[in-house]
Amino acid sequence: MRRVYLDHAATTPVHPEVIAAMLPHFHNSFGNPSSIHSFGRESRQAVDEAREKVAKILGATAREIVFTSGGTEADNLAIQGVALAKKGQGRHIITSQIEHHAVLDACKYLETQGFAVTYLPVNAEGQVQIADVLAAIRPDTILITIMHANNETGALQPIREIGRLAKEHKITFHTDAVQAVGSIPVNVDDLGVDLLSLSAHKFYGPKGIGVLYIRSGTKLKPLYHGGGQERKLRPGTENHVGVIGLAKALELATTEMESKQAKVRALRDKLMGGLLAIPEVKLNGHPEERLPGNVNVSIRYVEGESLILSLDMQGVAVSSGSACTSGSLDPSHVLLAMGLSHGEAHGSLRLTLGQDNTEEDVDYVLGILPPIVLRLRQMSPLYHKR
Amino acid sequence: MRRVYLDHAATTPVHPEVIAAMLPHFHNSFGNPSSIHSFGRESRQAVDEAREKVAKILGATAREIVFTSGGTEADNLAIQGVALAKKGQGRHIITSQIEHHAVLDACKYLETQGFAVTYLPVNAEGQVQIADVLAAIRPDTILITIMHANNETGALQPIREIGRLAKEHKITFHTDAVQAVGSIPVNVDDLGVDLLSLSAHKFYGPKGIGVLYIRSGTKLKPLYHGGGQERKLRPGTENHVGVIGLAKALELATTEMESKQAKVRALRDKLMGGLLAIPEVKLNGHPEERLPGNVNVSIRYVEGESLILSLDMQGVAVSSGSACTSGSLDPSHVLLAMGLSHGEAHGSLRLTLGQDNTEEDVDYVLGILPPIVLRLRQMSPLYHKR
Amino acid sequence: MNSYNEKVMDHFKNPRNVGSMDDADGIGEVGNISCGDIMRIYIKVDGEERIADIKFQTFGCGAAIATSSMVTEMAKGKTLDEALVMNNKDVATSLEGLPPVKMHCSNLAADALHAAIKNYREQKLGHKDMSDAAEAHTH
Amino acid sequence: MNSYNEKVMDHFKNPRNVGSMDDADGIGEVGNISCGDIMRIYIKVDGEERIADIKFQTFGCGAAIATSSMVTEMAKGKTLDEALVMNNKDVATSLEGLPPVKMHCSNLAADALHAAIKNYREQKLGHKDMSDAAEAHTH
Ligand SMILES: Cc1ncc(COP(=O)(O)O)c(C=O)c1O
Ligand SMILES: Cc1ncc(COP(=O)(O)O)c(C=O)c1O
Repeated sequence: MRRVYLDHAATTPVHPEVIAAMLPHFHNSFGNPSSIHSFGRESRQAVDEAREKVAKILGATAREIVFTSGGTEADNLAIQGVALAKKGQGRHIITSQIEHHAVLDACKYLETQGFAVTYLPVNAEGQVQIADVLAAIRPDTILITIMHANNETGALQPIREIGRLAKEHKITFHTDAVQAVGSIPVNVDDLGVDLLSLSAHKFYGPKGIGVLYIRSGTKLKPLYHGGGQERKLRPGTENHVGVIGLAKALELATTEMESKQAKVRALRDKLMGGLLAIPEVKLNGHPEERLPGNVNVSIRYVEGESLILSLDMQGVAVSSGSACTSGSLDPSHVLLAMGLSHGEAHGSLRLTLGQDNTEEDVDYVLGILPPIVLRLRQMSPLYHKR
Repeated sequence: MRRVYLDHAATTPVHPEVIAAMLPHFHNSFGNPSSIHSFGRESRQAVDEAREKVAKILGATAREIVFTSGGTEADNLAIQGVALAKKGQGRHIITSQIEHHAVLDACKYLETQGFAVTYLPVNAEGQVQIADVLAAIRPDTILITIMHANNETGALQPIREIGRLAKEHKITFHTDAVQAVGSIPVNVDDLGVDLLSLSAHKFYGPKGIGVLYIRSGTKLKPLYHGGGQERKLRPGTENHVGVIGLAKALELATTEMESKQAKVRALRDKLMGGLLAIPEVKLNGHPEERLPGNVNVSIRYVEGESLILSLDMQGVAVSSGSACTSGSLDPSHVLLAMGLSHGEAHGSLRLTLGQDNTEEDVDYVLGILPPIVLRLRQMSPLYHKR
Repeated sequence: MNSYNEKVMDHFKNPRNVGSMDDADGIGEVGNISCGDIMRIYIKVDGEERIADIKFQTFGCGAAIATSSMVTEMAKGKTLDEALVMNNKDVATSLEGLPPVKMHCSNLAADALHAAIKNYREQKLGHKDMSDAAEAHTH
Repeated sequence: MNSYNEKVMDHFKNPRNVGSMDDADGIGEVGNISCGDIMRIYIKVDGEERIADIKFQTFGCGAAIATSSMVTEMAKGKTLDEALVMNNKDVATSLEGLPPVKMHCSNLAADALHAAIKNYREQKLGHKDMSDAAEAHTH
């Protein structure tokens, strides 16, 4: 059976060149980077080179790059770390209703610790409004954290504008760029961010490794303590293989990014067009200001998990904002924040393309989806009631 | 040049069979374990199997295994997690002066948060005394955290006895078994621990992955927040490749452990004997109650970093408790806690053998070390003053 | 979500007794859109108060569809009293288990069946007419 | 620790002027055992107050040995006043740099040289005898 992977926002396969870059470091250059003998120095050098590479691509300096175990840890280190460091100055944080759970739940935790959090709404296209950010700023605001691109709808947020605002008001600004990095150009100065999270497994790197960019001068306390690695901000023996893999993956993703992403975008537009041609299917998120690989649609009268399972039976991997895919009772907080009804949210489908997808993949999906939708609709009491 | 790696306590090369077990999951079975399509289910199954395997080896159940990014995170999650969960019941913690910095620094951090910590002394062999533990227990003691085997001297600690004491007094008991797991049998019920940390890279697994065992019923709060993975105790997309590697490495290390470790111990005893035959060299730590691969000696009149560098120039990788290897001014807190003088501590050398070391390796080291020691001694003003 | 077993997947792939009935003797509907599961069951009852025919329509996840399918198979030929004894747990057991998170939220098919039986009995007693009953949501 | 550059490693591998002097005109010692670095420098001074010969003994890390070696090379042939102008930073610069953590703790060789010169001058003035001077620790 043909297998078509259209869930690149969830995770990506590790690129063969990334595997090749990592392999020698498992068994041959395996030293602990903190050891002073040659085995250690080889690893240290590899980590240093990787750090330089990552810094350069993001427009940062090597000292500003802290490796973490992934996006969730980077987000928590940024948010809790700033809160810990600046709680003497104020206890108000601004975020949005559409953040990833790593940001939302870190903020909710801080609410239990005496912080106040404003969760900004979004418009129908899933975008934070700059006027809302401005209105939310208080004298005691210590942190703004707004994601760069949403993981469900791919909707791009006005990071540059928020960056300018944050600077004007001297508020630390973090962006969760986990979905953006590797898909669109990301430069920390251009964006005006103080903190930025990324995660390798979203751009053909390994899982379990990420980065928190920390602009020099930003006040931040570590969440855990130990051997002093990563300038004490993130101690523990360095996962040097992961670091090497992350740097290689970032390099590959950002080399000729424009032409690679133009290809992805063209496929995406074809897929989007085909999906919207199915009756009673509507697009979620902004039609243009979205990640090049993202399509998110609501398919009326059917439920997302059934769609996923039906597609999966024919080899196609996608995801949904349906509650039934998460184990909670409420469907996607992102789609609800955009004003979708529960029915529309339960019937949402996210298809995220990657660099290996082909025109045939898209044709295949557009071929099998309509009969699946029809079959599920015919089974649906809502379809008959309409 | 011959290269002899005698720093297995710092880290180990990933076993070729472990690499082979991980490889297919980078690019083929790469799905996000939280995805419900077949790519995700394959990864979920691999993670579940790995978790079962680890649980079985430790004598635990799968639900009690939480994967972390390594030993440092496991230690911090255990210590800070219990402190957060139980601070209403008491704010006193018992640990020892010879813990790894991951434990010590987590405890020091908690001291800044209103907790009181007792740092137990050790005897001249580097072992915590059970009477000291008993004497330190207070009505408000919520946690005892004592390591299983010390990372510098390999000295084994009386974990079973402490476990019994902790149970009697209904105090949560954590052990940092990062050095023990893979070298000696570790069973959580046998030890009577509620929490146990381990790290794959110490037993021929990959870096950046570890486990916190959490006995069911143990109260613990997470340090960071997000997608709900690992029963919400350690969220973030699972590093499934790391998890698979950890489980495979643990399986390999514990299969025929006794015969493998007997071989290591025999080599170690030969090495130890040879080193102690050099004039004015003394053993640090307990002569028998130590990890099978560990030798730690103090070589009078010379300084550890110079020894490491000199050995490194001839291809031999070892480590030292000298301050000059850590960037701090004080030499190893472990050796000082054992009552060594600054001179002895600065002149310490740790040689830790692994499964791939051979008799030739030992002969080579015993051949090159005496002239190195002699040369450095002749350069040393202390040697001439003696 | 944990994955479904083969039996569940079989009922999801090939649901038994899908459809509606123009001349149903009883119709039951449970669930609501905000939870993401709506199940409607139609029954035809014979002279011995046995379920002679049964159909379902379901909007929902794999578990919702599979349990709906399963309950129709289990109910067919049973007397109404026998059918009323069956509960959601029995349905899950007949499917050889459901993932834990699905046990609560999508395992409502027996409730839908019970609602259909109730609707049938109420009609017989002349308390209600059918169109009303079909709207009676539980859950 | 970051790693040492080639020049440092060269001085560590082949230290210049190692040894002691029975007939030294001045001896200086700095450092102490608790810090892990002790450097002792012996000088022979000629009639023009130039350093005619110099030797060192060092207990310490790579940086301690390399800076000791370097300072002896730099000092040889210099007048005492010229030698007194040299500082620890100059020694590190001549070695083309040291890892940051070593700049403070193990970079004391110029101090040892200065101590030796001081010891020589004190002896000349008859203030102290040599055995005392050798014990005069700084740092
Ligand atoms: C926007 C966003 N933030 C954070 C994360 C968490 O990253 P990780 O899975 O590396 O912990 C993800 C992906 O899971 C994401 O999409
Ligand atoms: C005893 C002990 N505890 C904790 C750690 C930290 O583990 P990791 O390096 O995986 O963070 C180490 C090793 O570095 C160790 O030896």
